[in-house]
Amino acid sequence: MFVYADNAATTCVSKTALDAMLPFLTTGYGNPSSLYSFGQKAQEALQEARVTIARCLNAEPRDIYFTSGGSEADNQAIVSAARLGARKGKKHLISTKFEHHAVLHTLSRLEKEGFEVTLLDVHEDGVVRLEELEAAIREDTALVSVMFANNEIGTVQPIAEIGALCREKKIPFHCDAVQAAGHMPIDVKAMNIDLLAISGHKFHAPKGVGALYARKGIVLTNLIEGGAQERGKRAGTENVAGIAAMAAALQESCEHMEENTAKILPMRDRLFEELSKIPHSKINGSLEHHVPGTVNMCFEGIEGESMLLLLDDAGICASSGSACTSGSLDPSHVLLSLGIPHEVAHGSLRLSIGEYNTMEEIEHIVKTVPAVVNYLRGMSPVWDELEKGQRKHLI
Amino acid sequence: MFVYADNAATTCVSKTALDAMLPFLTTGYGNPSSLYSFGQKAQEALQEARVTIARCLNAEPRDIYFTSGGSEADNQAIVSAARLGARKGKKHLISTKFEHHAVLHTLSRLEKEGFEVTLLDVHEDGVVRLEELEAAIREDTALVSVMFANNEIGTVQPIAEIGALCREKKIPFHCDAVQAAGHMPIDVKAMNIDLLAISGHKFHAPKGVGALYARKGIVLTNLIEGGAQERGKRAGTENVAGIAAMAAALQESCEHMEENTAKILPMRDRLFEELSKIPHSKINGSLEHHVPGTVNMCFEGIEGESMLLLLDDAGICASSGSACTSGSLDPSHVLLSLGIPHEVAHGSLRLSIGEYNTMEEIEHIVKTVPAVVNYLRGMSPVWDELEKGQRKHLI
Amino acid sequence: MALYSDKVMDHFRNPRNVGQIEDADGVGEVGNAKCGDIMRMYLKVDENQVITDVKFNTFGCGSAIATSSMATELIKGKTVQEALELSNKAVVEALDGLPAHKLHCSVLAEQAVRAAVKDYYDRNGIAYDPEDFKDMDEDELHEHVGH
Amino acid sequence: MALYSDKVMDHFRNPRNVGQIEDADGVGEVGNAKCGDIMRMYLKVDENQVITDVKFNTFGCGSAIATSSMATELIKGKTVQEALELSNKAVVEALDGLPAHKLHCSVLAEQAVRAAVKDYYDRNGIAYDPEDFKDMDEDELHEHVGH
Ligand SMILES: Cc1ncc(COP(=O)(O)O)c(C=O)c1O
Ligand SMILES: Cc1ncc(COP(=O)(O)O)c(C=O)c1O
Repeated sequence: MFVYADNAATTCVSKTALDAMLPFLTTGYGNPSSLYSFGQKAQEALQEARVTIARCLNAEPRDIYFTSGGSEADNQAIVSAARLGARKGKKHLISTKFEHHAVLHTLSRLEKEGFEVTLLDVHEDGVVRLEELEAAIREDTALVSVMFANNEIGTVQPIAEIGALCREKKIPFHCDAVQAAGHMPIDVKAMNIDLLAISGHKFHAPKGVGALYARKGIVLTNLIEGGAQERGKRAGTENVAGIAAMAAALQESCEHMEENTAKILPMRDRLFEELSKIPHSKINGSLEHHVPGTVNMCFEGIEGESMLLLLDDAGICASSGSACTSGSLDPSHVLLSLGIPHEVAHGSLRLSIGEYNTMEEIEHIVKTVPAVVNYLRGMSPVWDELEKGQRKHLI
Repeated sequence: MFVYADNAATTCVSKTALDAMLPFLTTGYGNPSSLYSFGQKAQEALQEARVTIARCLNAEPRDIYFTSGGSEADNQAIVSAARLGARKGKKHLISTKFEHHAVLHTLSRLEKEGFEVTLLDVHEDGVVRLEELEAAIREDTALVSVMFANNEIGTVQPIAEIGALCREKKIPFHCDAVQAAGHMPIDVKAMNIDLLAISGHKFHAPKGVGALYARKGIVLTNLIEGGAQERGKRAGTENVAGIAAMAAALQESCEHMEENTAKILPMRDRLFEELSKIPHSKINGSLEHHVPGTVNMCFEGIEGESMLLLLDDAGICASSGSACTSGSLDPSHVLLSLGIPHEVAHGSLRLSIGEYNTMEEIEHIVKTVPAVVNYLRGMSPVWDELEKGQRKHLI
Repeated sequence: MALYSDKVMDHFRNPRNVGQIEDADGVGEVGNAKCGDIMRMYLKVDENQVITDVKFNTFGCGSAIATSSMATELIKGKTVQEALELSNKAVVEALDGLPAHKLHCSVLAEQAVRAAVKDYYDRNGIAYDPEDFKDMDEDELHEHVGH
Repeated sequence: MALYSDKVMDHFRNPRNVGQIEDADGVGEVGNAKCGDIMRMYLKVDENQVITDVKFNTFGCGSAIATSSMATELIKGKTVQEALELSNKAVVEALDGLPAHKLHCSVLAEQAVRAAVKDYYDRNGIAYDPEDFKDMDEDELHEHVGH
């Protein structure tokens, strides 16, 4: 049985998305910048996509800029806010400890350029505290960047509250909504979001296409210079097919959001219920504010990569924050930011499910994971020591 | 009759390219960064694409970096060379007057940062002179960037000679080969090219995917920070389908290059032959060093946009360097760089044909264009004055 | 959402009143070839100062031709005073709109009409306030439209 | 071009010599849980210093398990002196290669064998040059493999 349970990494391309893109990969290949009607048809497709995506986010179409994905959108949002701030002498940037690297590495680069960066704690539950954000805000704060939902543990941040606070303090607020778009309601106006990043392949569009929302008045800095595409803010011939697919996929996801959530939650709960029975396991991040499909747990005494490989042998696609999956020595910065000890973080498992999963697949997972954990613990010297009391249980 | 004669703007997606991408838009949607075999299959596809593209350029696979298109590749190449140079106190950049805006605007931005830019003349024939390049090179020159073939007039530059000179002077050489890849032989080793940009949609892959070749030893600066994709030099989940399509399309184009050229040249010659019969017309750029499919001419007394609209009505897709097509006041910087007067440059027409065109289509073009030119001249006060001797013919 | 409205395309494809009037009572030419658009307008004006015939020649883009055509339609049968009141906005509206970067064409059409009327006034020794034609300087025109 | 060679996957899926030896003659443990990999190796050594049995326990990734397994295979039946000569390179080669960022696992396997042999020497009062075991410091190990 093949079970794709890594929807936070990427999702399958929906039939709707594929159907939306195929016309532009066959007969409708015109360049949107061309004058003739064959090109203008592609331009119209871009405009329709812009309108659709804007509608899904409650944004204005002219405030949507197409990019090559979530990373580019995050980079451009942050660099733009930093440049805008710097012009007014504001060089302080606030974000959180468990943002995606597209955010954190961009901040690091700005730090090297002389910006000052404050990363908010996300506590054991994986949720930033509004009062800590408020305390961190300074006269020279140029940007607050907080993700909508965390990609590893799925916790959702108090975005509307953060937005209101930032609006009150007149600080641009960027939200990395890559994990939320299509899965949770987003309203950039009601939530006072100034900049927002989404990525098509997280909601059943293909990889390599995303969008940046930038509220009118937030002047963007180009990452890519050249032609006048995207109102002069993002050069390069547009990925028309991908953009059309992204719009169709986002619309479909948003229209079926409640239905999908209703389908996903019982499956997710079943996962938590069964996998929590594994002794010395732990659920990572609060379940109170949470995207529907993401399950993140740690199992003591084993290491994540070997777990993933054995799950793969059983047909299950999952991910881990173990160091070995990333080729670094430290396990995921997200898990560490929750205060999880290294030893435990190495043994993490993320299962992220979507509306395409079935309860049958979930049963396969809940049968397989405990067996894999047991098997690996059976050959683990760490588990041996834990069992013999030579090592203290941490969870 | 529908005649697509704007292949320099974009090309149709070939069946080969579409077939190469479809698996990744349907069943093979795994994330290349994922550990499980389903993800690793996507990783393998990336690697195969890298090998294929490297082979087409005579490069090493590890020196190929996938991007979202030609613009991004050009930007990253130039910014990288500039940063490398700056570290050694070298802040002089050399390019040409008729580069694509992806190059020119990047250079302008660097100029604002304190770099000095020299743009070489391209003369009436649209070809840079080696001796002028040599004269422009200084102790502190950090980059020479010369395009392989110009996108508007199709002239090809003495790339191998430029490469040899730059290698001798130890200056990084970037080549924007967006218009050449798949249409002319490229050998980065023999031509001593250090950095090279290509864009899939110019050789029958879809829009929104490109590649940057960067010779080992040229350390790239990230435009997009985040995940460790592309050896840490270009973050963002990879456009797997687009990349697979690009590799398949480039391979097909390279394999059929001679055959395609043999098919295109007689069509192109027929265009030149017939359209040159229009009085007071002019071929732009030397035909001696030229990509096969691009035809650029000026017709005195008329303006390009209205010509394009009437050609569109006759089913012909073409482009122009007229100011009105770009929404600016000045006609194409490329045509102006050849010394063509504004008045004449406004009346330019670019027809760019490919192996998918037929001689029948060419006949339709050569019948339609003279009629359109005549019609527009008939209502043109400029033509009226030229005819009456109140205005001097410029061509 | 095509580049131009159907009205613009209709006037571009089938421009009304294209041509010259040999014995015109007023001729106006505005724009310049370097900038890519020139409009020349010919008026035939009767004793009641009514424009009985109008023709144009235009070198320029699609919207330059369409606005010229529409402008001639809008002033035909009107008095020269009425013609002077033709605003570029009226031309744009009659064409169901123009893309933002093409608005200067409508200004040019307005100016061409005014230049032709001015020529008619000049030829017939009809007095007018030079202030009314002050804005017809070429350079100013192009600045005026925001290039 | 999968992540791991078939050999690695075979040794990961069917690790040889997994387990513990109650009355082992030498036991070595290297690595640490914070870094995500620990290997423990048990040796049974006969009077001719031949390794007659070997078992391992490993906490770690796929290649940690596979290299442990391969290392036990490579030293079984060999003398302890021969075991000491086992290089991480030999383990990697026997596994048809490892990804670059996994090479440290093979170093760990080599170290686990050496640690077990050292323990055997210590228990049996067999003299050895401490220099030979100098590089077994944890911190040094991780630096050595280039993290
Ligand atoms: C010479 C040249 N360079 C760069 C580009 C930019 O490529 P893209 O639009 O795919 O980013 C183009 C095409 O638009 C081009 O013709
Ligand atoms: C929260 C978050 N931000 C940003 C990204 C980057 O998106 P992409 O890989 O499409 O560039 C991802 C996914 O990889 C993500 O999960």
